[in-house]
Amino acid sequence: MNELAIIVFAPLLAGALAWLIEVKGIREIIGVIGAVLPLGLTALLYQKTSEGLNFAVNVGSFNLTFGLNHLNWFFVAIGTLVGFSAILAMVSTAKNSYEWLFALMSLSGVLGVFLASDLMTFFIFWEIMTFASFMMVLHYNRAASLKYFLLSVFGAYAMLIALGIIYAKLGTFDFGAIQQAMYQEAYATAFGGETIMSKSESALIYILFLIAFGVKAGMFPLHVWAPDAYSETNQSYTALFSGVLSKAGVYGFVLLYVLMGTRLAIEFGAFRSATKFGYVIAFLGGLTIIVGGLLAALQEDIRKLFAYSSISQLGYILVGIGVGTALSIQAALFHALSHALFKGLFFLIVATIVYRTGKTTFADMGGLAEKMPLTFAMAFVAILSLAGIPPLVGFASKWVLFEAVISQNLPILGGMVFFGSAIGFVYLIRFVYAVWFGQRPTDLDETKDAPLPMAIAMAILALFNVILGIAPGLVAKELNKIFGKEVIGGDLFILDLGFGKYNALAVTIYLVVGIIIAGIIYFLGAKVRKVPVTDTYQSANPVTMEYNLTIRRNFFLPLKETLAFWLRISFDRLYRTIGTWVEDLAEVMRTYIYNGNTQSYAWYLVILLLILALWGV
Amino acid sequence: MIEIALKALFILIYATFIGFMFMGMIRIVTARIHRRVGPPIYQPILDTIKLLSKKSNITHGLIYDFGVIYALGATILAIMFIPLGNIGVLRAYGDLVLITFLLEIPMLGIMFAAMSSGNPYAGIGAQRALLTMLAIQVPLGFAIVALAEYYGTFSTYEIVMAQQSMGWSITALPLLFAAIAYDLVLQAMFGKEPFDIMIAPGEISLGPMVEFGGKHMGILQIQHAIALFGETLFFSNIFLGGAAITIFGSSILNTIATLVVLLIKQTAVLLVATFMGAIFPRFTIDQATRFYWKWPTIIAALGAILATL
Amino acid sequence: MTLEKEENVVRQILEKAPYAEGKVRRARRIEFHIPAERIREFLTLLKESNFETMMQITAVDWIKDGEIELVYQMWSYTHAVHAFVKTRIPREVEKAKVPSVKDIYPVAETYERDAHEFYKVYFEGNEKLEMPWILEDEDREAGVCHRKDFDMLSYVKRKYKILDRFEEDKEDYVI
Amino acid sequence: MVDWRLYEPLINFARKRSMWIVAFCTGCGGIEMPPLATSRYDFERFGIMPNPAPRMADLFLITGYVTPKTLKRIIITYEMQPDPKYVLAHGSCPLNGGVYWDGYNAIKHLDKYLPIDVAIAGCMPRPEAVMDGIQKMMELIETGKADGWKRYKENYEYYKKNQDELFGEGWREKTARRWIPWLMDKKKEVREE
Repeated sequence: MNELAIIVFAPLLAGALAWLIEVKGIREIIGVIGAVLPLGLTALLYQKTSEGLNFAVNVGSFNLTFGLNHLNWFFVAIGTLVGFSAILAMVSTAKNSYEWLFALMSLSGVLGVFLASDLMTFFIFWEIMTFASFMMVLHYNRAASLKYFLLSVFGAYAMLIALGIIYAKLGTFDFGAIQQAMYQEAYATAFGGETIMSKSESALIYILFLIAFGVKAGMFPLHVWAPDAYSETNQSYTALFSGVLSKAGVYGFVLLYVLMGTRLAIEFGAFRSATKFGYVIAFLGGLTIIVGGLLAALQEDIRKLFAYSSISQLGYILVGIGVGTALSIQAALFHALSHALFKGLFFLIVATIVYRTGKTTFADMGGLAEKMPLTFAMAFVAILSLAGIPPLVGFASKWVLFEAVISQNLPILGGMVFFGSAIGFVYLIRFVYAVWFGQRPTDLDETKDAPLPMAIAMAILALFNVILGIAPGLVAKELNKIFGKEVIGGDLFILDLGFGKYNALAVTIYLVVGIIIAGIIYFLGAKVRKVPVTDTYQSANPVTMEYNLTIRRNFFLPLKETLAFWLRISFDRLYRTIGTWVEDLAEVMRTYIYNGNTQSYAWYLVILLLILALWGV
Repeated sequence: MIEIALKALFILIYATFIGFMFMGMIRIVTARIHRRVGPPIYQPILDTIKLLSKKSNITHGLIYDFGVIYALGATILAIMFIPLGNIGVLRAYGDLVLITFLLEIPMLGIMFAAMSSGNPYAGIGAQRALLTMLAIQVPLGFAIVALAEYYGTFSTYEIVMAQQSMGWSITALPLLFAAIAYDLVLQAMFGKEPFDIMIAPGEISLGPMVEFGGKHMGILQIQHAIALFGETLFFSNIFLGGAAITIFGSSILNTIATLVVLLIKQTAVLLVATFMGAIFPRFTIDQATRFYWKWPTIIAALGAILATL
Repeated sequence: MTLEKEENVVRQILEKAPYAEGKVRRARRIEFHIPAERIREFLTLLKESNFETMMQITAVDWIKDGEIELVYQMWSYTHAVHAFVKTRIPREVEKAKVPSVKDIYPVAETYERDAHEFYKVYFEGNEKLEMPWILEDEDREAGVCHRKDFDMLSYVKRKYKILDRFEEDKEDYVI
Repeated sequence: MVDWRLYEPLINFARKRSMWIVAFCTGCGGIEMPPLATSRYDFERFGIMPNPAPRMADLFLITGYVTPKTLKRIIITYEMQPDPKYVLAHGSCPLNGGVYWDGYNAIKHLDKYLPIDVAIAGCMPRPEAVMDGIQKMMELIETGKADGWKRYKENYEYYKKNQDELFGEGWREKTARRWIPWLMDKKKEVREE
């Protein structure tokens, strides 16, 4: 028995056991064990990554083969870490063993996707992951799950067709073989030799993979499933869903580069310093940043806000991947890590709020910072990290990404990522203001702080946010290993890109010093007196708690007015219209062609025969 | 170690002092434009002493205090990264993107503090301030992109050094566009008309600042002074050629001369902003957003695209 | 100068409303006297004959006649004529009732609140009469109003504890 | 924290030279402020600055007559100002009611409800008179005689008693709740629409 097998199948087994043993208490223990095992083994396998590790199961006609290398160790590490925290938090929030089964199943599915070393395995585990997450959403909301299911199936078929073409042309599913073949193809194209795959076919494969991975990564304009699916499920599971499962799409894009990057690059040439096919991804990513961010700022529901913000953050990763230099792909992977960390943390915080208050809209929240200090501290870390405030991991990754994009002379993308960072501030402040500060509704006065499992889970993620932020060199080292060369220089605390340096330690030290100086000035002054929220200056009118003093609904109304024209465009509506058209078309076919009348079928047969005859068969 | 600490201390004290002088200068110039005498130039220092020596202060909770302290701390952090002639503590790490972020962080602290007070005016003010920041971010981003792509480096210090040899940035056409856009952005960074809707004094009684009094306001005055210094210094470094004078024999003279040159450039930047502020009425927030997303964005994007060619 | 425009307006309105009596006071000023119970239909008539705006509802306290006179001041942009519609109601608080006209002229709601607060006139059909207006609650409870029989001076002395150094009867000094 | 008595002269100088006004024009005298603020008598020479928020303001100008409605707001604003804070009563109405001596809605003696440091007589006092009063206030601050905020703390019972006699007990809550029933109705209508 092999570690990889344990990593992949332990969660699945644990889930099945937890589902069978319908006992509260035991099933939690089993589930957590099922999440701990992969985490521990991944940590143990760290040394073995360099020489690599393989494992194969024979399932009937073909093998499920798994392999370990630096790239997918990185992704597996993200998956197991965030997955473990999410599963730990589910101890508090999971309602029944159904959720345990499918949450763990999707975890093992995503781990299988990361570890797969041939396309068939990749596809199978992809489907397991999609199915499990679909069941999780179905448990909560039918419409959202159906939307998610339709788009995923769309993507899955796209991937299946691409697989079929590749197998038909190259006769193998194995990554290594495909890579070899594609290299030969590339050189053949470069030197004008004849190739197995024509330009159009490779373009087709590229587009199919783009759709397949774009759906999972929530790329604009295929993002419409994400807000509903992310918001309409168990929120601690969403930490896994948005933090890890979306990374499967990112991993897919990286895989696209690994498998047929050179081929596509040579086939379609370059736009400025970026490859054309990559620039498409990057530009869609940039649009994803802006659309996701602007929509996030206008949401009235916490879960939806973070769903959109997660879409927007994935846009950064796509931009990084699309630009396609070694540095930018490293930046993308780095941001994938930090996104998993802070967004997982965010969804755990949302889970805590929902679990403790039972409310989800901003209109019912307010003043929770006094009632849930620990959760607020975690939220503080997460907010600083997402908004990209040094010295936290969010800034380090975003900084590398900015420099990677801008140094490639891509001004439009540069402007897009800058805008995205600003809009991050905007929707975060809206969350902070409506949920934590201001006047507290009287029915929230008995709110308690987070339960222990969730507190631990949040603490783990927050700790990583801070550590990797102060010492970004740790991550940079791993990323360099993936590429086998020194792309991001510097040591533990310093990131050195040649044209820019970032010293996290200095930032930390001087920030602490500055805060100390400010604190000295503060404590030299006269001491302070606490006043209630009703003792604020409101044009000197006396107020009581009956008034609502906090703007909770429509906080960014001016923004909405400014963007009124653009907000009328909705891809969600577009897809619905297309769906209705398809239904109508099916209706027409059923009434006029497949009308179950034997005579007409006979006529079709005759016409067919005639055509064949004319063809001279 | 000791030397670095001394340098940092010098930068801090110098920045605070000059920042206060700048605040006084703004008030005097505005007064003269109004045909008034105006306060003495050391007026802001008196205000700060008065505010810090208030005998009673109020708080709305831990975040209310910490946000203010954090704002000042982050501002002190920011000026350490901006090269001040040839006395730089962290100028080797003075990265364009980093400094741009660091100059925005203090506002986040102020917003946290203001919002935790639960005052409706503070909420409205914070909303407007954030939307203004969102609006200025687009031209700002394009301007930074233009710089980075024109010089091929992100290090502010290297940009300054490059300008010593090849002339000021604004003599190059793409960077002239970038500079125009960035100067319009500075107007909103200083919170002066026509983009001072976030602290509209008459209507929402200073917006985010409404609840700050006593020492909180004093700390914010110091923060504002340092931020004023930092922003003008950053602008004059990246666009107006900075200063690194090496003509004199002794390093002391060089340093003094550098500081003087920088001071003149900063004052020029400041006066432009003051004149604009003194003669313009106020934009509403959506007007400001539309304005920033139209002309400055076009200009800056033009600059960025020209810079890449 | 001639007053035929005003006379035409008065004639047209009096034709339609025989119960009212009206006359022209001077250029651009006309005036009607109507019984209180017909006020609604008369104002409807005015609205139909292009008196678009209600400018004010004032009340006069004729303490010797024991009546309160309500003056509805209407302005017509088409004729450029200012019309006083005067009606008299009994002065006793329980009898001082008049139908509200706020569905004819919406602005009347505010003016009726004003007249109710200071002259205790009750406008039937205006449910916002009790909404806080100008007087503070303590004054309302003390029954402060501008009716002539309310002894303001002693109320002021009582309220502000002023030393009694003024003449009791108001005739000795001029406001 | 620290013994500030050493720096007392400096601090008093700062207090004297930077008086921030609560921009809360309580009566008819509000119109005397523009000439003071603008280029004729420019009071920013003395560091005086109109300031919309009371939390950071020192000087409270009571300009002209004070109605009970306004007095409630004045008291709330005054209690929001941080110590040390100064009140400058402006015009004869705050002193004795002035021409409204028999009006039911004008306060007769303001100093029964608030401690006043400097009072300027006249109806209305000319801007020169106001400048004179501001100069007087500066002298008082420098010599430490402007101690209205101390008096308000020491004799709080007295002031509270007078305020309650005028407005009735618990007037803050009463005033705050006054509009609520009507506002709630309004809100319902809005929701229905």
